[in-house]
Amino acid sequence: MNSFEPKIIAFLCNWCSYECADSVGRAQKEYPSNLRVVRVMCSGRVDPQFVIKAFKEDAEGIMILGCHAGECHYKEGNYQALRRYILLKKMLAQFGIEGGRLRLHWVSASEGDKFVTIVSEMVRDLKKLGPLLLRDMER
Amino acid sequence: MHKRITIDPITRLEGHGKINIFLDDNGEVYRTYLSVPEFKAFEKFCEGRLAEEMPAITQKICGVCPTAHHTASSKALDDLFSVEPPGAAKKVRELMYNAFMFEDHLLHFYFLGGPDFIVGLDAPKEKRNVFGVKDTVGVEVVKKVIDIRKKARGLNAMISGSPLYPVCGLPGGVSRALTEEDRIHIKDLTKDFITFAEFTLKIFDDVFLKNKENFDLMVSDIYYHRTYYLGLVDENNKVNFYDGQIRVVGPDGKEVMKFGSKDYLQYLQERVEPWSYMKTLYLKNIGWKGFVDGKESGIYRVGPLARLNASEGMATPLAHAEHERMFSTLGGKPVHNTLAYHWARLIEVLYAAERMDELASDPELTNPQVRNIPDDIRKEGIGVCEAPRGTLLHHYVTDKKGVLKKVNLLVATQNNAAGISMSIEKAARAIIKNGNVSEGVLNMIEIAFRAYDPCLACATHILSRNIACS
Amino acid sequence: MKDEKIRIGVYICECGPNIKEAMDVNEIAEFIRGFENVVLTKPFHLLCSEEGKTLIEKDIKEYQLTNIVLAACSPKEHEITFRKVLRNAGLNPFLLQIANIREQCAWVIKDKALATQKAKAMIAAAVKRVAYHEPLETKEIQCHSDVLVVGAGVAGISAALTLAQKNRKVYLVEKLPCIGGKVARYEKVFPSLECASCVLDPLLDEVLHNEHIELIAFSEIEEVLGFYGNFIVKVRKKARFVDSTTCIGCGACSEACPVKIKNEYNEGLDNRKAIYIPYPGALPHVAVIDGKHCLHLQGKECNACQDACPFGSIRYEDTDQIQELEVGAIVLATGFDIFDPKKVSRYGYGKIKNVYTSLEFERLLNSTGPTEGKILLKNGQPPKRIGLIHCVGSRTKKYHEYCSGICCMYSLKFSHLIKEQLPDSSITEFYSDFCLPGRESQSFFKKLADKKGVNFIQVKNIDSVELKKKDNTILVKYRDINGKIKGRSFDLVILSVALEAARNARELAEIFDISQDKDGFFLEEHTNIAPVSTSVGGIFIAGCAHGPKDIQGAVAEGQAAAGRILSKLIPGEKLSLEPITAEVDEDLCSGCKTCISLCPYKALTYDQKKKTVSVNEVLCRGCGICVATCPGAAIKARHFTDKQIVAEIKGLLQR
Amino acid sequence: MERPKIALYWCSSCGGCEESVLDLSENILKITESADIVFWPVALDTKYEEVNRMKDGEIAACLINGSIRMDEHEYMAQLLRKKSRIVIAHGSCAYIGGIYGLANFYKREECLNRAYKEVPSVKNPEGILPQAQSRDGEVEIELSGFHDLVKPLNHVIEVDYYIPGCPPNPENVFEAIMSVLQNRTLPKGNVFADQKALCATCSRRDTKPEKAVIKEIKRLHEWQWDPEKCFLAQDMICLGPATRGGCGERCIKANMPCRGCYGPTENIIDQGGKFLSALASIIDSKDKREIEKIADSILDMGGLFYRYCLPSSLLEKKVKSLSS
Repeated sequence: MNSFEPKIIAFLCNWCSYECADSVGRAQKEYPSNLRVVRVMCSGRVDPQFVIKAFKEDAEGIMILGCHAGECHYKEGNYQALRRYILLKKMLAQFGIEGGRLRLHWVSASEGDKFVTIVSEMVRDLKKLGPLLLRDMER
Repeated sequence: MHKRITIDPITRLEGHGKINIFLDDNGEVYRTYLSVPEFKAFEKFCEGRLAEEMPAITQKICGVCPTAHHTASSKALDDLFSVEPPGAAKKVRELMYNAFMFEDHLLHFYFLGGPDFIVGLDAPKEKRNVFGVKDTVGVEVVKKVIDIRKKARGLNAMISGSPLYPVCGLPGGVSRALTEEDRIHIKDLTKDFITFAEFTLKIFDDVFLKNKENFDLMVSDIYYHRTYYLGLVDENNKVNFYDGQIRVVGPDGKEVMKFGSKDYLQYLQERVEPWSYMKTLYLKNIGWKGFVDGKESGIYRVGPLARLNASEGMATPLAHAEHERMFSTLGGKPVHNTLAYHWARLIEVLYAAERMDELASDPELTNPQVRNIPDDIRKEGIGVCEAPRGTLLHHYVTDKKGVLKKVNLLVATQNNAAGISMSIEKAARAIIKNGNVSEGVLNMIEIAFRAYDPCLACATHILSRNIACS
Repeated sequence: MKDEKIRIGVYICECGPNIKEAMDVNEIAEFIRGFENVVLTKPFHLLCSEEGKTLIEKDIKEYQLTNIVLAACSPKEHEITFRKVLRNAGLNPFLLQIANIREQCAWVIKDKALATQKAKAMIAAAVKRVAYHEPLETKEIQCHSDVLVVGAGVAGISAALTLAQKNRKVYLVEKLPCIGGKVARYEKVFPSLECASCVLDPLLDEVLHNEHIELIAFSEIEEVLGFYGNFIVKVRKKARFVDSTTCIGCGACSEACPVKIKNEYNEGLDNRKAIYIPYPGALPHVAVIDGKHCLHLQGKECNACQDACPFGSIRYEDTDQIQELEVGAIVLATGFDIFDPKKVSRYGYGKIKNVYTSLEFERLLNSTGPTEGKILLKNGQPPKRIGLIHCVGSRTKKYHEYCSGICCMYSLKFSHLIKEQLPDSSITEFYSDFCLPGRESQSFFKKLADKKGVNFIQVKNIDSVELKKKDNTILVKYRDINGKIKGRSFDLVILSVALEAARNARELAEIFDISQDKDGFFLEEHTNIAPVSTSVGGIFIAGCAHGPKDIQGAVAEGQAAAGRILSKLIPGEKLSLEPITAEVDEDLCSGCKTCISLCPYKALTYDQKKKTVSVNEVLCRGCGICVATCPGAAIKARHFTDKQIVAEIKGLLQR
Repeated sequence: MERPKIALYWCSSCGGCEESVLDLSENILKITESADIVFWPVALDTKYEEVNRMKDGEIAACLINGSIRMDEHEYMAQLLRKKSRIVIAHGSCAYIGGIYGLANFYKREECLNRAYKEVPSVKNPEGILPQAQSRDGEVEIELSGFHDLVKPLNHVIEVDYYIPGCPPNPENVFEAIMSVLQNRTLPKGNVFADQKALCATCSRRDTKPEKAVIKEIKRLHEWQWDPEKCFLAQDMICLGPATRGGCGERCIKANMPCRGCYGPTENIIDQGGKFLSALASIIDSKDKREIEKIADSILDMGGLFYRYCLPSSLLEKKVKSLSS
């Protein structure tokens, strides 16, 4: 199972978390290569359809990163992300998709180490969960 | 090696079906198989759903008798949430129900089972259908049929939203009350309905009673089985579609059991056969003796004829008179002639029209209080009603939040499956002689099951059964 | 999506060694060459060099490229740069997509094979995405050079006048019926002890007559939309019930009015009528009806003022009016309120006669005040012994930890003025510390200290001061510097109360969407280097709304704010709008209104006629919240459309 | 010239779509004036082998309703595709999978076991399950095979047009048939229904405030709601905003909320996901715990938000993951 490398789609908001990823880059801090970033203006732009689509396209895990409470560039977009995340996570359970596969974190531009930890932890956990077998019962 | 003849699909019925007939070397029937390639798994996928959504979900079992499932489901919810609907709500439900019965039975007579006799058994197959009916009895009649059907559907739409799929059923009542102008409008309709029911019975007279060939066929032994009969009856043992006790009479017409739907498991049982998707219902305490009729065999029949056999008449005057006429014409209760289902069906059409008329005259019908809000979830509920094709039962088990854990459904046509199979078998043996299987002959076999107006979409499980050679 | 019309050029920047050494650039190029719609793929050593930019520009023309993908550094680094390149080559700048293979790949993945693999996915995503890009136009709108000043106290007035000097149209909105703020109700000002009205009246007069200043008195701000250069402001003009164009403020109406209410303009020390002029000399000198108390407006039988008015200026039918202003910048100079000493029972304020707040005492001193400037006790006698208590409500954990800064000076001012009027009186100032910064404060103090009959008592802790009624006098008990409990009796005591944030500060902060500090004062952008601007571009703060300060400070801030505006907000200048905005497809919008309340900028409105929602592109900032919300998928996020993002996801995940 | 031929067939179906054709009432006669219905099991005696004998493309238009669950459905769909110039997916099952698609939340075996072994009324000591092939004495009996999943029609054949609805609005059915008979050229994949979501025609739309927020979700049995007011504005689940209009607001008129039978509007990628997004967006809380509490009051989101469209949704079914 350790040969398994999970693919993670991360939705990063333009102002905090994307900035943070860049600063991690500038600081040349290493983190797992499993992360695939989609840049959005605000975590409030993340449509649950994107998350479901990403799973459909074989992502094993999905991450939504937004600004800390009260720091959203668009005032409250991050709360929209939070609300959708909570409902979606609950609904995905009904589809057999474990909670650990969808995560939401608040990351400010300066929290590079937190970013690296979050990514590493998710990769570690997804290796335990293994792949999502979406095509297992086609006939 | 046996020669195989297939009728695929069997037609002019609701749902999929296929008949396999195997002939032996002498061209005599060796075995027949009726199979229904359908399985929709409601019993499973309803698990996890919300109880209050069930009337709108389970009715999709069948688009021909959705109102039956909707009603059985709503009643199961009354039980599950232990809440009694207000008087007006019950009347609205019953009104909707009779409108549906009326329209569905007529559909069978003019579109499905009737054309064989209206157009004529010897007519070319291209003609044996509603369009043939048009040419035989005239376009005006068909237009009238269409018009009446439209009105009945319109009535359902008015009460329940959709002309087809009602959505008004809720635990403890219905979602919408009827207004006084609704009632007046309905009252106008029911007059037409009664007139049309009587008109249709006249057509039946001409087609079956005045036509010797058809009458002889109806009373012939080819379409005859001595079985038990089961149906819902009111406190006076009169036929009732919406509510009542389940009454069973024997081949001799005597009452052998009477029970409430809650006790169904004590009286009814299903069996599974290795070669069959079909679960065959039979009377538990009489027992399964194979596909044979008679007092010793637990096989029973349901539906229009069965309801009349299992009751002591109709609760409305005109329908009751017609009921008396049928039994005197066919030699008293019970009538075992399968083709008499056609007659019984039209008597129910008349009853439905009369009952609608009664309800439309009832001032309580428009009482705005059509819901009682439940405050309890009993975690188990059972609901029953008489679907056009026979007794229908929904049984739900939920958790304390009202989320479905277990679902069981006894569907009208399942009750008749054994009977239908016997009928096909018997007809095939009687009609197919030394290998002659002309199209006309095969249709003579199909009319055996059409009389039941089987709903194979309802019997959502494949049935493919073997009849042991006797 | 294969499409003949789409011709994508892909450029992989090696960023010197940065990217080149971290991954196998050629392998990546090979991989990308095979992609749909890709007509050329070029690795290049440094794309942001002049050489690199020219190359791209040349290729676009030579190969008729329609879309460009760059695999390089973060878009935050060079997106703007390369958009320019596209524009120069005649392509719409938004037909560009950058794969951030430096910050997000080369620099964070040590394993070359893994880095190469990830870079492939990132570029694949960009290629798939860019095929769905649409040209976007950057719209420009005229920016408004007019300015809104809220609050017509010294700070606001200074801002307004400074702006008006440069012929800027200024809307000066004042909550009260008269202008001049608190200063207009002082007798004299420190340290010069000049007469306040001599200082202020010329300014007020200019405000009233300057053609560039539109005074909107007796009005409040209801709503503020938009941003720097383009604010849309709703102002509620409260009904005055008097026609200010014909009223000359003769006062006949007040004479006739039968209603008496406490006069808030004299701190309730005397009464006024239901129709009144706040105080003699209040500007504009026009009467106003207090609707709550006017008998007529309360539906009773009374037309006294109407009958009395020689000019027929009474307008009972008057109603509130909403005026919409379009301005480019806003100065908030909404002032302060004073600490209410009733909160501290020790001071016995409100219970013990002849105990006054500083503001009440200002009115006692004022020639337009209840006593026409005579210092009198309630019994009409002049006081002999007068006490002043410093730091009432200031510098205490319980109320305000901050020092209000001006109380020492105005207390000293009071002593000066008392001595002028009652030379024989004895004055005692109870203080715990003196706060006397600035050039003239010390001499101001010295001058007073030299006078006889003026005592300064330092108390151990200001909270130890306690007032008691003792027969007809007021006993001030306190702990002296050695902690001994002592007492002194006075005829009159003045409480030097703290300045605090205006009661409606929170409400205003919400309307203008700016921050407050923990005490409720408006927060500046930066304490030292941006003291009068706020976190919201185009909104400035001045005067005591921003913290306690003296007149000099307030005026300086007002003028500073004006200066900031004059330097940035140039008339005729264009503002370019965010091209990345939301767009409603009216053929799909069902009018369910789900989106409307979710827009942080109130950019979405429901069109009652069309029964659909529309976007105000001036207000929309393209966050995309409404797009993700729209249950009918009828809203599109320009440059972040569902199609584009889905294509990107597919690309990132393809094996 | 020869009269155009029309065929109607049902796959995994309830017959409701047949009824929607009968509900054309006198319009049926209009159709048969200019065309011949050559295959329609519910009403005519045409058998499969006769269809088999037809020439490819002989049928002008074939309306196929029902979802695909059995071998027979797939076989007939492919046969009719061959014989027909235009194939129209008729009704929600053929269009988006329909309500039977909820079975995709369960495995094939779970479905069979429940029906044949577990229900309390069945007596099946040997635990027999139906077999696709079974021998009975001297003869072989074939049973149409039961697939793992419910699928919409366009997962097994190419579909030209779609008629949504459970049941479809007869007007949409009539328009579809006539458009073929009149040789109107329509874009491939044309859907015979409204373009906007249901709210556009809902009588309750104007009762919905611009700021409707939700603190809890109320269920149908729990209370008596205002029969005039928008359901979402009354804290009830109504899929109207994410559902194509055209049904005639049948449920709304009966004072019941929309359950989405007409499927998603044009640009929606996943009806359930989209509705979830909208619903979440109007939850009136910023507190994680409180939001979770509200989320917990919404039971069976899968069954509510994907009531009719699960097989055509992105995930289609319950996903199997190694950990489960």
